[in-house]
Amino acid sequence: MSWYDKLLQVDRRWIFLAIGVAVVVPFFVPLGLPVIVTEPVQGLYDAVESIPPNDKPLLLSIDYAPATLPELEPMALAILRHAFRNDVNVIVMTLHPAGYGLAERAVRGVAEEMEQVEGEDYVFMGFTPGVSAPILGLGVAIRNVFPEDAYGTPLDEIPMMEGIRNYDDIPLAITLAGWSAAEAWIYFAREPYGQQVGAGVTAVMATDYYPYLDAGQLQGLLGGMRGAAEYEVLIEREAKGVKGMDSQSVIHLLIIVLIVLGNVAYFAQRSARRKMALEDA
Amino acid sequence: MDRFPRILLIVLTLALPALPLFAQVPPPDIEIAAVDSVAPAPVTGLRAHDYVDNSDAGDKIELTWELSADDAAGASDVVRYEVFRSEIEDAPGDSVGFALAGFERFLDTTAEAGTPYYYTVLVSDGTLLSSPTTTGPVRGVSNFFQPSRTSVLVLALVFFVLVLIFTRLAERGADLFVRRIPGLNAIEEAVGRATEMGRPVLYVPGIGEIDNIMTIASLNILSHVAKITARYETPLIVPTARAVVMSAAEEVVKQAHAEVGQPDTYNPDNIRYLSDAQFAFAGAVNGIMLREKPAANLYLGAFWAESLLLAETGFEAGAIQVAGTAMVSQLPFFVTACDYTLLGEELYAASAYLSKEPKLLGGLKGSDWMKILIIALMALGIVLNRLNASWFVEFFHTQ
Amino acid sequence: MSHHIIWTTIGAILTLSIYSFLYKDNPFYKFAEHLVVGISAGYYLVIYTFNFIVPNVARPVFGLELGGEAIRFAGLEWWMALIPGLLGLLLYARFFPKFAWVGRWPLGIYVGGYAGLGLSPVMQARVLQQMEANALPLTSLTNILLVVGLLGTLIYFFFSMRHKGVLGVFARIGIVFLMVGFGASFGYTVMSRISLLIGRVDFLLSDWLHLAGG
Amino acid sequence: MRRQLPLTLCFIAGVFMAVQYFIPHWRVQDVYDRFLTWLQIIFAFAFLLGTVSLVKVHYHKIRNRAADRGFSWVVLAGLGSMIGLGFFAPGHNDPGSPFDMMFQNVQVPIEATMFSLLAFYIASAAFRAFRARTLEATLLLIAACIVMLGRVPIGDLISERIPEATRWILTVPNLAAKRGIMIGVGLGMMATALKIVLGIERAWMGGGD
Repeated sequence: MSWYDKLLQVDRRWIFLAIGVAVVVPFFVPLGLPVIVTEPVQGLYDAVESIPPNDKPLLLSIDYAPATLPELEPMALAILRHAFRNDVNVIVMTLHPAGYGLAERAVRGVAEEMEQVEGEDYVFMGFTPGVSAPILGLGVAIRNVFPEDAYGTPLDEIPMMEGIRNYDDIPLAITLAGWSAAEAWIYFAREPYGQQVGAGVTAVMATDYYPYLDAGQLQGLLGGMRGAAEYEVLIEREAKGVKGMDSQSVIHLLIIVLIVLGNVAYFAQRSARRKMALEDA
Repeated sequence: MDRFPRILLIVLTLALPALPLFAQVPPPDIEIAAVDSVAPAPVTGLRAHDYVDNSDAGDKIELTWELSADDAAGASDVVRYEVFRSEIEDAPGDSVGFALAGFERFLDTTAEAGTPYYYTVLVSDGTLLSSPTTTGPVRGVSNFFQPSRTSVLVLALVFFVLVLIFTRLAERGADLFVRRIPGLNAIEEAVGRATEMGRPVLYVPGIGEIDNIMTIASLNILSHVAKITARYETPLIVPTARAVVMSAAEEVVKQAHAEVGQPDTYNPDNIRYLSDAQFAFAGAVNGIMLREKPAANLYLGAFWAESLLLAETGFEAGAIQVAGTAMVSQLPFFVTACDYTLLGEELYAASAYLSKEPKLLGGLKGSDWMKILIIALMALGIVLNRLNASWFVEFFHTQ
Repeated sequence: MSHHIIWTTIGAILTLSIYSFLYKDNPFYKFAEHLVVGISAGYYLVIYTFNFIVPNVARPVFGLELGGEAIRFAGLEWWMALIPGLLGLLLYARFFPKFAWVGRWPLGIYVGGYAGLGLSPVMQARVLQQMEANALPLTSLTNILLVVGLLGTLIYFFFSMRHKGVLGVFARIGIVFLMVGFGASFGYTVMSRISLLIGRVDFLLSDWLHLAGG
Repeated sequence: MRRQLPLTLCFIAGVFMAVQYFIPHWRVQDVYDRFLTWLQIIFAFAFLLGTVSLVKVHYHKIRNRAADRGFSWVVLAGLGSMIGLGFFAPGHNDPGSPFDMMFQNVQVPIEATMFSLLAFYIASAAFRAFRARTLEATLLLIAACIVMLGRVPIGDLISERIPEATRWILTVPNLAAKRGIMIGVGLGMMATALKIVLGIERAWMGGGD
């Protein structure tokens, strides 16, 4: 048995083990590699940065579910920290029922950390179903979609919501989603109402959103954990995103090596078999 | 030479009124104290008119005026223009907002359509107000058509007409040409190989529900594959992840056997429901690949993350693999692990080509000619832009 | 042991149960897999009920109150909550075979409404705006590549003519662009899955075991 | 009544929603606004149909003594406990309540871990199945490797060219290809929606009369 046959027959559990080791080791031996910021992330940061303090609020729609949590939660935390640091008011809502608990834990956690007051600096609207219908509805009147916040307080009794009627009073809406909700915000907030929209999506989706970014339909785009890491660098508060980049680097290298090794062994095996077939003939 | 500074001075003076346009807008709550105790001069030429925009329900009224004589000139102490709205003449009414010094425009977005309003503008220097300038009555007009969306309407109508014409033509039995997708040859070759080797064919119709258009397209292709395998008496294994898809697949395969005159060779045990759970399903299909050793694996339909697990095991088992899906994020894995892959729309085209169903053909042909129109419009846009004819691009501008 | 540690340990055990699938399918994995189906269905039911149906349907209809404001019995707002609520309930007719057809009424409104509201925004977002953004002056290599690449891709997915001659050339160009595009998707998808793993390992090491810097 | 009425309702709802986009008049927009809320309410009831189906499926499994009925009990127990905690426990869905803790510490870890399994499978497939057998697959794999390197810090360290090449791949070939797909898929979506509104496509009604 030649080397390539042996290599190609290796039990896949060895590969699983290699991945396991590659992800764990950087947690104990951090490489501290620098993260460089790219344009789509800078675009979203600038859009948030340009919102005047204590004025019209940022709308943050936390539309992700637990399945994409490690990619999207660091984005939510970074954006909330950025907004609260700048004294920008934030409306938090969700279009995914599982987003309820996740949005609540994100906004409450950051608000506590940065001493923000509910009702004055932020408001949590909770969940509303139907995706396109509520996104369109917010363009007519926020009160029609959310007559009250998640805890049953009527919007008219929330100081922060005074004079905030619809998209006309929202300088920027950001959606964080691991599913088509991000696209729905472009179709139903950006197109009919001209609302400025930014998006944070999983890396799986990110490449498909470049046409929207290029056509100016998105103010900025965060793609996956790397996008979150860049945002953390911009607000100078490094957290889980940046921390994950070391392991990410190591595993990417490992996977490239696996692809190259696999192909080399495969082609060596194929040419040897061809040679044998020729000799037999 | 001494004329130079004078020209510079004149230019600078002329440019001065334009400065506020470039300057940073000061935050409204920081008010500059008046430099004198004289009220600023009022605005002139105040006008109010209905405003048309993308959400115009008659709730927007635009005001324009000429700057106060004291704005950036004269006493140069204007801070802002206060705007008031009233439903009765000669009453100041309520404040609806303000515009900063240097601005000649205000947009009231809180009007009620059809109500007559009087607008009053007062110039403020931070302490004193000018005499009022009033205009009116003006009504917000609710429009019956959104002119900025004409291009959307036109293109949508053209597309719909195309789709409907082709659907009707197909219903009447017109011969609509659709080219043969190379992927179909690949599928037939794979099935042929399995027949030669005397081994079964595995057909996975994805894990989508029955109402997913990819699943429907897949069932059309399954019918074609089942006819070939029935003719050559090659076993066809169809594992499914949805009970409803399983019964639909049973119907399709049974029908195919009947159509080629081999109703007895239909084996219902080969159409199987494995599991609704994604990874459990993938694991069970992989089990079939290792135990029953199909020579051809066909993955056509809606696939999510399980695509990777299926294609890897199939490759390892040495089967010929053909895949097809419109799930873009799964296509890369199929392309690198399968012998041939139908990309995105090719799946639908293959299904329309095989089934000749009018509603499928109508959509396909309509989209095709729409693409030609899009290419033509884009080319025209490039040419006209080059000739500085901006009206064309503006017509398509919707924001 | 505090309350918090118990809950985190439950989360960690369930996480490890899922990873046990890497060795092979086993009852621990199956247990976690089935448990989450029930838990999530229950969670969604409660959130839908208290976050949406109670304030928007139940309280207007039974409590005569919407968003903190009183509404009139049999007034416009009351009907506007009652009618869609009843339509929604009609959907459940499908569980009674004799009346199943009644469920098609609300379904018709729902399917038609959603189909109709998407038409124009999709045309605007996916066709018009993209067309406009791609009508670029052919003055730089990037612009030329963008125009040619889009042309090639559109022609690759053009089925009304055979891919011969010029059409064939463009279709070949199209496939090159498509493959590079899919390559980018591939790289990003790999990145995505690995991030998820990193997130879970971070949970196990930092939040549960407190081993690697909080 | 059985087929014609739902098709008519579908047609009216679809045409109204499509046409209102071009009519900004407040009378039309008022109806539109109310109709959006109706759609949301029907959507909510439709979503919860799934819960009833779930109970039905597992109830049948248990009653028919299916081989893996033990796990059906697990599903129903999970559902029952959440309903119990959500509806009847004090402070039912406040942060930190038992209901919330069940979500945060049972649902979240399981769902989040499920897809991270794929990191392992991708690595294994990278070695055993991703082959540069054709020109297309070769191009794809080369682009993929560049992007994989270019999006992690270690790529910047190896060479500045790698992130630059990644940026180029994303904003030129990837952009053109994805835009082409986007237009094609968009047309397909619109054709399907049109066929639904006009009653040409009526699969949503299911079988029967």
